[in-house]
Amino acid sequence: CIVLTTVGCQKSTHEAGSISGYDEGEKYLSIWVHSIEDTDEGKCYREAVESFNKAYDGKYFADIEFIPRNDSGGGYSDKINASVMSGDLPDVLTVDGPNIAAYAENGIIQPLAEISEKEKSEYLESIIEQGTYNDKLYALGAMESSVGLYYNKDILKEAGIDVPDADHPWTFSEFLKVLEKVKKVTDKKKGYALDMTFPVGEATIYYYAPFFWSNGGNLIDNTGLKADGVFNSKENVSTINYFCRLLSNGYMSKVPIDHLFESGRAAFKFDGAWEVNTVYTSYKDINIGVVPYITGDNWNGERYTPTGSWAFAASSKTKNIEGATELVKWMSGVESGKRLWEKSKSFPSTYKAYESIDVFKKDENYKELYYQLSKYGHPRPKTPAYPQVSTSFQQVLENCVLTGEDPKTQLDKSVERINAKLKRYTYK
Amino acid sequence: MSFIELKNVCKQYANTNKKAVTDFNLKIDEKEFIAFVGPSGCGKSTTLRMIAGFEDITSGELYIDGKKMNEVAPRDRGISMVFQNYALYPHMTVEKNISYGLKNMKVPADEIKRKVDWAIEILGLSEYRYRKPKNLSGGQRQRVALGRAIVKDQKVFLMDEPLSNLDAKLRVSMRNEISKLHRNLGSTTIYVTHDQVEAMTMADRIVIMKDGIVQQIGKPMELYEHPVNKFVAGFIGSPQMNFYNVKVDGNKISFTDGNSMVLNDEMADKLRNYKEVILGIRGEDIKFDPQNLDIFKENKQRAVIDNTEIMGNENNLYFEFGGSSSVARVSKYEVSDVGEEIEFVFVPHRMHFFDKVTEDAIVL
Amino acid sequence: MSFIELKNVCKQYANTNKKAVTDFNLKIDEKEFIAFVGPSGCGKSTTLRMIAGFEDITSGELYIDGKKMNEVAPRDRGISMVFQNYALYPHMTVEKNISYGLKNMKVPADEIKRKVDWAIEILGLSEYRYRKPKNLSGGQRQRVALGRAIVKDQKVFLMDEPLSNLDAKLRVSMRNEISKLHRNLGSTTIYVTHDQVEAMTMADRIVIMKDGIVQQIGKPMELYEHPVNKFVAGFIGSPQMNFYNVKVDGNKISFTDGNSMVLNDEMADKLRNYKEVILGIRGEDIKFDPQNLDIFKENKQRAVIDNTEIMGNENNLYFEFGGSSSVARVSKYEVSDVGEEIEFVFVPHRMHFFDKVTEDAIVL
Amino acid sequence: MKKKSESILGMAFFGPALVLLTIFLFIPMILTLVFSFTDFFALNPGLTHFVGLENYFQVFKDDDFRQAFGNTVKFVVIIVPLQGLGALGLALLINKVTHCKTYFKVAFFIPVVMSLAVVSTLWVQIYSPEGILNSLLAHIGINAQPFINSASQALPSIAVMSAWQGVGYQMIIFLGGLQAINPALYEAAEMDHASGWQKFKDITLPELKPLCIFVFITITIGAFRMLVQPMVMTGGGPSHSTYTMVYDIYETGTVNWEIGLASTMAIVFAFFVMILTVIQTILTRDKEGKKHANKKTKNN
Amino acid sequence: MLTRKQKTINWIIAAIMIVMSLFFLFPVIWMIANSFKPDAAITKDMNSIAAFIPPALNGSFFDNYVSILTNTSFIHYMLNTLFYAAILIILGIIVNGLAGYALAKINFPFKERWLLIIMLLMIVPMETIITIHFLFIAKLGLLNTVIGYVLPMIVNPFNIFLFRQVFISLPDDVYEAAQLDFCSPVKYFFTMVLPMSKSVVATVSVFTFLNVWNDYLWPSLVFTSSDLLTAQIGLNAITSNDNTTMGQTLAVITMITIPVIIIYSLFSKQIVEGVVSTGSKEG
Ligand SMILES: Nc1ncnc2c1ncn2[C@@H]1O[C@H](COP(=O)(O)OP(=O)(O)OP(=O)(O)O)[C@@H](O)[C@H]1O
Ligand SMILES: Nc1ncnc2c1ncn2[C@@H]1O[C@H](COP(=O)(O)OP(=O)(O)OP(=O)(O)O)[C@@H](O)[C@H]1O
Ligand SMILES: [Mg+2]
Ligand SMILES: [Mg+2]
Repeated sequence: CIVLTTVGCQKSTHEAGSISGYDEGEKYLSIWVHSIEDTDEGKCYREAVESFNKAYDGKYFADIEFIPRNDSGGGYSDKINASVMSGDLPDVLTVDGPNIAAYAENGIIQPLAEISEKEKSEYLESIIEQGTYNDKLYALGAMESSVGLYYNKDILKEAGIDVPDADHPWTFSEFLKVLEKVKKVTDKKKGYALDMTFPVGEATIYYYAPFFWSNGGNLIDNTGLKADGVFNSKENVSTINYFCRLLSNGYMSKVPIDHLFESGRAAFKFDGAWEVNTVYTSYKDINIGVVPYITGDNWNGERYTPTGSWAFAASSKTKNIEGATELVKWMSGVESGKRLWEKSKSFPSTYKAYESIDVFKKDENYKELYYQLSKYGHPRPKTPAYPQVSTSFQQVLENCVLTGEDPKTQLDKSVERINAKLKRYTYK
Repeated sequence: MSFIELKNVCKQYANTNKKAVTDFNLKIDEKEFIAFVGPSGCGKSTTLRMIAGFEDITSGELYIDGKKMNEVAPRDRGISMVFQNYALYPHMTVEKNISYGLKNMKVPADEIKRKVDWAIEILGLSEYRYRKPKNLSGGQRQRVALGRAIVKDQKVFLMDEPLSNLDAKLRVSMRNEISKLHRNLGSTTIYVTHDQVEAMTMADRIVIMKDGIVQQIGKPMELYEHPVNKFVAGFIGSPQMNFYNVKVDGNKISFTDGNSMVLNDEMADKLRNYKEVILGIRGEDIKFDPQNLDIFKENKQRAVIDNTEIMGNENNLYFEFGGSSSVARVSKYEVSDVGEEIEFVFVPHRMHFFDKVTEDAIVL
Repeated sequence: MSFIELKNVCKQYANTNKKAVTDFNLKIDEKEFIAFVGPSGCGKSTTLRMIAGFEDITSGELYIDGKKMNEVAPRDRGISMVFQNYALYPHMTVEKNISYGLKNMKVPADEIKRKVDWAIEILGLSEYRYRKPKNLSGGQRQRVALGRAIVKDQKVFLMDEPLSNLDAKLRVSMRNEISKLHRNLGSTTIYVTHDQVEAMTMADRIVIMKDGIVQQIGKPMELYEHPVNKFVAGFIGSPQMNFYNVKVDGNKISFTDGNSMVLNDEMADKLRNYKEVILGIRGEDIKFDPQNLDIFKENKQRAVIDNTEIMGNENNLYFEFGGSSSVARVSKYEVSDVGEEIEFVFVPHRMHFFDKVTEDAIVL
Repeated sequence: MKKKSESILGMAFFGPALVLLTIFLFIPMILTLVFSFTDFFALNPGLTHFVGLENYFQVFKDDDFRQAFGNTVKFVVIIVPLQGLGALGLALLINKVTHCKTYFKVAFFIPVVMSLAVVSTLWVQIYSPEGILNSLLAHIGINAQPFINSASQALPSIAVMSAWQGVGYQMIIFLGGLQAINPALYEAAEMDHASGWQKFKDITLPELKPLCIFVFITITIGAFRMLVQPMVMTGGGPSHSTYTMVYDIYETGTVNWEIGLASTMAIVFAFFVMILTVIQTILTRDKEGKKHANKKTKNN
Repeated sequence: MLTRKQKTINWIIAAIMIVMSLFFLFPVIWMIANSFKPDAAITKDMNSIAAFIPPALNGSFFDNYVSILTNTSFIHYMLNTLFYAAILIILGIIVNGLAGYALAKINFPFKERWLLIIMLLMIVPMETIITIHFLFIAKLGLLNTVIGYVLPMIVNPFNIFLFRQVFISLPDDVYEAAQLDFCSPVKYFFTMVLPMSKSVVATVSVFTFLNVWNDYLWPSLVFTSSDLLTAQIGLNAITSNDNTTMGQTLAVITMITIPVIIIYSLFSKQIVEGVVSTGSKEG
């Protein structure tokens, strides 16, 4: 079959009958996903599209293309960029949550067709929030994600600490006291109280933006176009100083140490929801638990915990927005979410899906994560300059906490950078 | 009519301001064996390559077999060539090397086989038929190169210093082989060499060149006996002819070191109009034997031997005379030791005289 | 006592199963000029390099000036060497090339200058003093290499084919220069060459080798006149000695083609015990002149000339005789044409006989 | 007649490459140059304006780019001597070794043939705080080093790893150079009473000189183009200490979609590298020229 | 001459070299050894010599490989990549070889200038113009085809230069001899020039292979059909999956690295010659 393709049987024309399953009278819908078919995720999308074609037989035909993405985010997004230029976008595509604003602002994706409130209410609030830009719904995710604050039950027991319930998280100050106690135990194990790093890339803002939100700060204003006075607010300075204390008190390692938590040498760890599964399967002797994400001392119950994942959106190139919306809904729907959970342990995006999955009712850790997500989930900043916000965030934390630079100066510098990127939008 | 003819052929390479070959005129008969000889850089290869068609002819005309060839591609000139470094195809066996041209000419397979067998046979290469060039000795490679040229039945055979990479012994025997081959095949041959011995021993006629200009064309012995100028005289013959600057004074010539000789009347007459000339004499025409010493006793000279070379069948004696280092060639029976004083004479009718300025021969 | 002595020296390279040099024995006197000669691969360079110390001596002993040298580093053997490709330091000027060794030996600066000036002077390199090797001609490079060797005042001088990269003319003149230099400096010299002419013309004594084994050691004329075996006879002299397989029958020898000759009694006596021998005769001992034809008329032979080589001062005539291709060397006055039938005789006391099996000479 | 037919032949042979070069190198380069004068934005190509030299001013003002440039230069300064001398050293050693030459040649070359991404991933493990290297150091009593996790050590650490990865290639070139040296030169030097060091200084080095220039320039260009190693190992951090020019180009263009600005950076970058190449050509030209001249006269 | 002192020196050199070579090989050894272990074992062995020793051969020895090979089409991707490499090697040798030959041996207008341009092009970082390649290929409607993938990769200034450096020292007289043997220039190129330059052909082939084998960005842009993906894309997709274990990652990396090492070892002699012949002539 390679040879066939060599000879140039290219797929740019989409005649009915040219693809198996594409019948006369059906409307053609192309869809791109950010994963290759080989991965569990890819297989789920393939199945979802097949079921869509069955369900809408005679009406729509969805044709899926798998576009590889590499670790550093290249590949898929390069392909989108290039396709924007060449005008070859599909009808439906996947977009990473934080990019929705930029794509919407630049007219790469268009608002979905009217969706009933009932349909909307099936999705987690964080999903709707993530997909909404300028009051219009652009995207719906098939999966959701969360970061948990995990703890080692044995260590906490040894330190004599009780964990709070889901609605009463430890505040910054309380957590410091907890850490102080725990440190005595972990020091004996040649470890640290907290397994915490500031990795390059998306993870840092994803893990640690909640510290800022819950401490009365924000990263960008609600229009998504103003950073000055927000990103460099004094609340944010104090949050950064809190991080500095974590390090200076010796609760965390300055350099990242692999598998600190998994090898039983750390009491706490911030990590994606997949950590639970990893520990269950590969590190069976670790007794893992989940506590609610910590909050600023003055927190009064707003949403603040990490969320966000890839979502489906309709490209501005599609001539069939109804069909595209149907496809988006299908791809992000309950069945799709259940499938994704089964195959790749990604959290679903709809309440129904959670209800039908046993572990979210039985396993206390998953239960806890689901509760946190549904009640407190907060999407990342919605701004077309998101990439700059994200890198600035990471750099500020790294520079201030690890290198000891002055927080205010660093934040101000970042604001300048962010403004430079925003100029394109504020200008018009 | 002559078979190959060069008419006023000139060559000037791009980006040079001197002609590499100037006004080359030559007629070659069918089956003739012509040698181009001359010092390095004198234009031999250039001329040959113009005949082959690898270099454009700047001006002048080239005819082969009556047809003007200036604009004809090398392959269509009906020539074959043996290259200095053999230019064998390194990745092909001896057999393939020889048959390659025939294959490209679309000669029928059995014909090719016959010809290749024949060439391999007469060149004594049967043993090496399936070897590649790198596994052959110099002489064997040389023969493969010859084989490649002879199978193609071309009318003209060009060779550019084909023996220069062989050692002395092998050169001597290949010389003989090529001569015989030429006689058997009867193809018109042009042979380039800078070695006058090769030219002398192999060629029917020799073209001797210097700085792109033909000096003399003639049969080997003609050049040896009657060189037209000092350059030819010095170039042909080994060891080199001895030269002396001499003053002419009536029927006496005097050397720079004060020695003098008496000329016979005829000579004196020819040299009447010259004050200074160059005298040339070959080593074998300097005689030490009593007989000659007696015949030419009035011109007996003396010198001290300062080096000898023993060649087996003959010896070279080196001595200072007439203001320059001289060499005489004597039979193996006439041994002398370094430091010994000897008497000798120049055989008078073997002396050559050249104009001091033009260096042209003064015909006696 | 001899100055350099090699006693049963053998060399076997690692990873080979044959000795490159076997049982080499030689005594060299001070100031002697010795040439090692033999075909390619016979072990000449190996022997020289063992003397220089660049190759280990597998077994046997080497003495220089009475001291055993087997384990002494090359630099401490008191030798200097001229390499085949000169091995000049490419980035140093002529002067620096020559002075480099002296500098390393910590000779005082003014002494160095004096010596370098002297060497540059006698080698005629003044003009090129500040040039680098790549801007010199072959002959000039050769002289720099010599200069580098002579300034160091070493007792022994080794040269490995120093002339092999020069063209024929230059080789002849450099030969003469090296001979003179040797005479002036008086250093003991070992000279390696595969060219028998060089060995013959330059050396006091020649060591002739084959397959790592010394064949004969002697003065040039000794080797020429009295070769100990067929190999030496064939190797020395140009053109090569003619060889014939002959049957001995009383005082008659008969050639494979049916011709026969009568031997004198003395010879017949010596050959009494042999049935078949190899007869060797040099080209110049085959005579065509009426005088010789007359003297040896009972052994007059006939043949047809199939090639001639004109050398100027003499000619080579090729003809088939006695079952093999033969060459005779005649004076330039005895010209014959291809195809002509000639009469000739072998000069009896110039005939060499060799054992058919061992190829050793049968001493007459 | 010869000239014309030769020209046609030459163009016929060179033609296919020329067409492809034009489409896939010249035109993209020209486009890059054109983009560098615009605010071309990947997500919204329709809104592109001509902005004159503004991008250039911005690039030269930009702290990140300046730091990236500084880092790149630092990389070069560390890698060039390290990798160059390393290659020379290895080549000298291999040349000396009597057995298993092929084994060593292959062993030292293996990092060269492996994908940079793979090699970088492996070295992240090696450099990790509790990784192999630190446990080795612990054995000889040296405290654990942060390596790529510290702003001061990250850049040298990556440089060392890059030198490790690439040294095999230059080693092979040096090895070729060494083997091309006429052994008789060393024997002549031995006869001239030269010590080991003198032989190296007076023969090996001068003979390798033309090669050295070539080798050092290839390393420099390679170091200038460094991207994958910091991307995989440190993401340009910590504190931008391993952020390189090409990395900056990549991020600006791909992550921030600023094609115009990235093109400007690419042009500036190409300019620097070009200067280096020109220097190289000047340094080596006169020799080349002479060599050719020699050859011509010899061949004919 | 080998004195005793020199012999000891040789031993010391050999010892140094062996240690050095281990330094160059240890990541590979570590990678291979750990590709057979479960994650917990990798973490456990990390600080000891055991990190370089494969686990005992037991039932789970090949687990990482088995799970990769059963759950993904990695083998298929590797075969794809081999196929692309083969096409590119052939086309690359023809196109770049012909160009290199023209620059080395044929006189045509602006030859010297072309050469200079080619040398300058060698420094253009591909990363900076790859988006434009994508645009072209998309406009030509060649996305997701092998032709589209291959087209921009065929011409390679470095290879042209490499060929030119080697061809320039081919003897002219062989070409002349071939002319007299009625051989056309094109035939000469294929039947004489290439066979006479085996080592550079091998070098270019191996480098092309490495390029194709190790390239990620370009195939990830051109290909979307799973049938066509390359090994590096497979590797990346597999390793960037959060559920992939370290051991599986190392197994994939090992699978992708071994062919490269084998191919290099097979051709190392020619590559050394090829690299040397270009390198040494530059100076
Ligand atoms: N391609 C060329 N371009 C410029 N000049 C050249 C070229 N080829 C030869 N020459 C010059 O032309 C002259 C004649 O060269 P040619 O090769 O014909 O000499 P030759 O007699 O064959 O010498 P040799 O015995 O060294 O081969 C020389 O001065 C040489 O430098
Ligand atoms: N380093 C070596 N290793 C193994 N064998 C060698 C080595 N050097 C020379 N030989 C072999 O030793 C024999 C003698 O070689 P040597 O170089 O001494 O010959 P030569 O007489 O100098 O020949 P030439 O005239 O070709 O220089 C040859 O058979 C050669 O192949
Ligand atoms: Mg010539
Ligand atoms: Mg030798």
